[in-house]
Amino acid sequence: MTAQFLYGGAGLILFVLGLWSFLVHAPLLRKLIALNIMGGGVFHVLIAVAYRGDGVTPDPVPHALVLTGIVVAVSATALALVLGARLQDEQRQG
Amino acid sequence: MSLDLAPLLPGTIVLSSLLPGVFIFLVREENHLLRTVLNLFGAVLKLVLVGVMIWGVYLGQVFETRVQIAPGLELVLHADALSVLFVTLSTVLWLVTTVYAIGYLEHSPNRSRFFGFFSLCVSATVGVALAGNLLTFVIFYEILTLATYPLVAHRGTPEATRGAKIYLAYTLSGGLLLLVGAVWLRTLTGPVDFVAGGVLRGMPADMHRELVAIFALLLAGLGVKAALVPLHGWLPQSMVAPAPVSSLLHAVAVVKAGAFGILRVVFDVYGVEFSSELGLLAVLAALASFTIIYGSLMALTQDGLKKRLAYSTVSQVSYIALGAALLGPIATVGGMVHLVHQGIMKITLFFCAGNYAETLGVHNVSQMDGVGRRMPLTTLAFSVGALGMIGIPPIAGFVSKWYLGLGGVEAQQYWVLLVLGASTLLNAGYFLPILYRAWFRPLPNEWPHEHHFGTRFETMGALLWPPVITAAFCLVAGLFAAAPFSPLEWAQLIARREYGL
Amino acid sequence: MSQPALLLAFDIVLLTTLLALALAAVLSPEPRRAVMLFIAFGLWLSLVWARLHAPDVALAEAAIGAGLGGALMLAAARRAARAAQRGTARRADDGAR
Amino acid sequence: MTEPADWARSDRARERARDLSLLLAVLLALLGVVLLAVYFLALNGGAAPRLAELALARVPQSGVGNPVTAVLVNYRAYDTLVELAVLLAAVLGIWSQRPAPPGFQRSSAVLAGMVSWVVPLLIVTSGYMLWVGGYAPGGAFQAGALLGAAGVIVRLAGDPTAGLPGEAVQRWLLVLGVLMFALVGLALMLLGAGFLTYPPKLAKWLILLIESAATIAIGTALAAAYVGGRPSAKGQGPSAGEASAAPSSSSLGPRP
Amino acid sequence: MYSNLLTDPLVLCITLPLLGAALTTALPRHAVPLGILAALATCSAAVTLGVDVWQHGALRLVLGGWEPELAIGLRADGLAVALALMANLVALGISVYASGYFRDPERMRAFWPLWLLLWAALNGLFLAGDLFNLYVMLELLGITAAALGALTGSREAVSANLRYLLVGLLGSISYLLGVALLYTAHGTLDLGLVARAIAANDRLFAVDAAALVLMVSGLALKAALFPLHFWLPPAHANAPAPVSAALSALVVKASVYLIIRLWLDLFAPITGLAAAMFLALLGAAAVVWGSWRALRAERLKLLAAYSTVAQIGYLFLFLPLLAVTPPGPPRDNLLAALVLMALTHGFAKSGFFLAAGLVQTNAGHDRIDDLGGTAQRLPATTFAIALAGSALIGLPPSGSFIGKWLLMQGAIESGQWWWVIVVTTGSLLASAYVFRVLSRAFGLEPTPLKFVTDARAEVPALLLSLVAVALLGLASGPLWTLLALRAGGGA
Repeated sequence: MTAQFLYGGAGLILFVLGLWSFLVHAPLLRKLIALNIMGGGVFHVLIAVAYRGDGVTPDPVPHALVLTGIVVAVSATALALVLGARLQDEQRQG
Repeated sequence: MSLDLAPLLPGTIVLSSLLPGVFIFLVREENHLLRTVLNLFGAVLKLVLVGVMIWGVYLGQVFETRVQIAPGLELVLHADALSVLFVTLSTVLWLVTTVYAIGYLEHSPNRSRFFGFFSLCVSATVGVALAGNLLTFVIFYEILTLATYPLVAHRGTPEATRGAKIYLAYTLSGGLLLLVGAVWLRTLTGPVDFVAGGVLRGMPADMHRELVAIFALLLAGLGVKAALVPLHGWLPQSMVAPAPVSSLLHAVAVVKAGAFGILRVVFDVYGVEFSSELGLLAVLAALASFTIIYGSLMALTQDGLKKRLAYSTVSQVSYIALGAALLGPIATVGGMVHLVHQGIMKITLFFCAGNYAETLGVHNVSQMDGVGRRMPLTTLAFSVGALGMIGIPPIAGFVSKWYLGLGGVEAQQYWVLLVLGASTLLNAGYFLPILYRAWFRPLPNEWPHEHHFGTRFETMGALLWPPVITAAFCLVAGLFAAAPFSPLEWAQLIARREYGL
Repeated sequence: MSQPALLLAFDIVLLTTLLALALAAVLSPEPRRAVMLFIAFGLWLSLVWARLHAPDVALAEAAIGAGLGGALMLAAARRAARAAQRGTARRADDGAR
Repeated sequence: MTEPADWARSDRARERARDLSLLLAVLLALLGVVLLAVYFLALNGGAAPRLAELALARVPQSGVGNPVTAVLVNYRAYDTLVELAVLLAAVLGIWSQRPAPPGFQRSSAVLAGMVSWVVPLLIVTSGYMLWVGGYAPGGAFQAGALLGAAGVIVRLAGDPTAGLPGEAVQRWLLVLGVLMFALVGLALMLLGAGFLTYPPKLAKWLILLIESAATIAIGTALAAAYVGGRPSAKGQGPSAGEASAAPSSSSLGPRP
Repeated sequence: MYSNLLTDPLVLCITLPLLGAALTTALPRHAVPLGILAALATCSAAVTLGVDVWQHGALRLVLGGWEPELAIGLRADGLAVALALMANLVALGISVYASGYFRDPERMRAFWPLWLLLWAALNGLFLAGDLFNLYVMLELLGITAAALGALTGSREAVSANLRYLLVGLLGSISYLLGVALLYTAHGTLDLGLVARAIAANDRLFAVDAAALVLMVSGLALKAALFPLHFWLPPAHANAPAPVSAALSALVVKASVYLIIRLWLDLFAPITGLAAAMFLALLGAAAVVWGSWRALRAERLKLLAAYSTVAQIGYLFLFLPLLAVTPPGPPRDNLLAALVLMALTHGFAKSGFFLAAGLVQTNAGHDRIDDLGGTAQRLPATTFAIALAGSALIGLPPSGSFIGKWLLMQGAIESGQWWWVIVVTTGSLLASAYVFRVLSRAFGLEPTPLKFVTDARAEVPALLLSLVAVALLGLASGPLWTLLALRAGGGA
């Protein structure tokens, strides 16, 4: 329970930290890092909830959710980066 | 007519102009013939259907189309005596106006668009007339606004666009007030249909304040279209529209829909006696009287012929409201019958004004010297309409004024006679000089913009015969006021039902 | 020190490092450095998840989240740096003229 | 909510942005505290084993030994199908934006030499990962990620296509996961078992089929995402798909 | 086990567009016919689903044959089916329009698979019965929407849609944290089971409330509820016309649907009047502000986009009324009116955008002040704009007229008369912005010879607008029957 709370709590702090950074930093890359850290925080909460002590098999359902979430996050990041690059190209030409 | 078709008839009457209207939009611009056929087909079909309906109502048949939109919200089209009065008026005048418009718009652009909206406009008017409850009324009332907007804007000139915008601003705001009033009323009463004698009499006393507020909202909403002062500002502005549209606006559709709505609310929602108890009639009477005088005064100062007619409409339509505002069957008859009489007289005047403008380029009263000798038939029709408006017997207008006056006496509101008298003097003041100029002043050397149509008459047939026919109506309605099926007879029928006599 | 306490201390060190890496990544204004820190954060995160008996997710995070995501961001950071460099160079050119 | 502090130019604006971000920090710290409290409450009052016991109990019937894989491709296979669609969407979105940018300059012989044995190793490991995912940590995602990583290394080593085949083939590889997943699911539905309801006897093999397809699709998608643009006909490896991909080159090249 | 034909359409609604997307990706040269085929197939699946639900009541399907808490459930009740039907019909119209819209073959190829994926995500969202599955669907929707919105590649489009993408990600992460909290507290992800757990366990009120706030604010961001709407106008205004139509009419609507779903189904025991009032106030601000900005907009598509902000606002005005109305016909009326307005807006706004797109391609721009000639040359298009516009204003006989009528009725009945003022103000502003456009169509241009100029583009726009105006306004009764089909009732 302590470990669950500790790890999950760290996840929540990551979420808030990422949110703050997303709101105050303008550059695309920083926003993306912030979003990924937020996402990492939420995943962290899920992994912590799945954890049931060292001798016990953890809950596989949150693990699967996080796996899915990771792929989704990287897809979105990739698309955002290309859009940003496109914008940069336009700016350079314009 | 078999019984099971009866529920379809009111809906069919609305559709008989709506569907041709929709097809007219699709007609290619240069296909003059098909468009004309569609137009006349719709108009004649509707006339036949209305004839069937009059006969049925006379025999005591009930015609009602009910469509459920949603639970508790019903679209009701119902033919009672009052709706038959208005439906007949608009159907007959639509046929005449269609013929006139076909002639008037010869060679002008965007005819498919014009006639499409023209048909929608009449469908909406008929819907307003047949509406069996407030929801249905509001629906068609708003559709009427939408369908007339393109007609007002039709010419496409900056003034037309501006006039249309003003028209829209007034009518849409009014429509919104009407809507709020209708919704509010609905929360108090639940779903109710129009019933002769009203439906609100039994409401508990603690709701009376709310009912007064609702009446104010409804009246404001209807007053815009009925051009009650101070809500009349759009009417003179929308004079930029082509003459058939002006005729439609003033005599058949828009203004009349407003006045008709006031009749409906006073007689079939609140009930005339209950309205009187609430003190609403006094307010309405004051507003109507003020509008009558104000409109006439404004008409006096106008040089533009159509503008003068427009202010005359402001004044004359309020006779209808005045009739509704006086407690007693005789005044009611006066108001109801004026609904028809004002329509046929005013449409005659507008047709004639259009003829002067089209044939001679005459737009102003000051240019009208001697038009009577150049265009005798038109000017004759114009004279009939104008004298009727003043209230000279035996023309229709006299009948209305007579009943209104009697009604005032019956209600012991003697000031009504004063209002009528003043109005008559003012009517004479702005119409007689026109007649004098037209008949007795010498012809000018040159007309502003003369146009020869190559017919043996003074102008094109399609333009000439409609005003002549409607002028004849004015005379017939006055001369044979006591005949069966005359407007007066119907109005008396309505009044009897309303007062339960 | 008892074993649970030791474990707790271990956990706290793990998490403190994680949070520090995240904070550093978030606060770094220089793109390349920020991305490097982010990759480090992701790798550390997968370490933490391995500690929580989530080896599947840890693998995926290391390979996809930190690895590929990091590689993508790194490329973007490099491009941004190049663009900035070119920008300053052009400005320098303009100045020289 | 404030808009992101954007593009503050003047000093005063910067100062204001700083104040704002501090304020925001305080507010968000409060949010954090609330979230922590709520989380504590949820952990203590919550339905403790959650789905763990049930999920673990059903693993033997799922056709795989690894519980996480069981969740991914069996209990919650539908999520995974959609997730593959997300990956596909991202790649398509990237392709819609621009043609692939040129790679980096050719690398040294040392790197090339290294690539020549690292990449096969990655591919073999990927296959192993896929196979082992049935009963131990690993599975389609990890395997796909390794394939993608191989692509990244190839591109870093100087091949701008990241070792991917030509456009036509690449398109098929990309959709392989979604296609296989959906077709197997629908076939099961048509056969009467229900959408993505594996009959226990076939479960293992169907899952392996789906996972293999998913691995290839994920690997291709990740590598394609790293390439960062529509594959161009020129400079492509001598793949079979090149000829059929040619018509697409009509509107390629940098836009004016 | 035998095939349950009844629930097959439920699956097909989602898998058919996915298959279509896969095939159009793999065979780009046949993208148009394949895409149209997939569109038709998907739409028929949705219609079949509608018929099934109509006949047999709400449907529920647990995938994989596992226990409901372990597996993912799909469900189709009246609310879901109503929105799904609207979305599929609109999407079919958009597909037909799009098949002739893109001139550049490369863009055409990029459009179809993304569009079908978006469609799949929409259907998936409407029919989902699982909290995490909803998250994945939301992400699929957000990514495809942003990618499609940026399809033109213009600077404005890319930057607006990049912002949209980031904002959408923020929203979904917030939503996901809510889901994580709910899973922590209640140990399941199935919508129905979580709802039951929330109702049963009031000790966890704080957790549920926090989850509600996180999820609803994440979704409100995606739904562009004032003041979180800032990203919407540029993103919707700069996308290609068929995409704008889909974004405004459908994508935003999906988030609103989720909010309503969560609010009324999942969190019903803990949502109070105060919270509802707060959202409704934001909605009211959206109505006024969105309409005002639409009135001031210089470009036609920007006007339409701001109008979306306003129209979304109306939907939130229902929440406090629903909060104080006990179950019974008045509440059914309110719910139906809410859905009716959402549906009408879906049809009307898509029609509006499609027509606006045609104006734009014909005129080469969409500056409202210079549109006169074009609008007059294309009577059918202008007509579609007029029809859609009157539905946006809420004029009869459009569905939104009935919706507004019932909204005002509910407001007066529950004593919250101030919403009437909001509705009337919004309607007035809406008429001002709609007629600001329409008045340009009456000029001195030469008369158009035909009503319809470009059938493939104009007919979908006209039909969609017509549905909004005539069908939904005059025959909305079936909606009440449909909405009465709740989960638990029926099969």
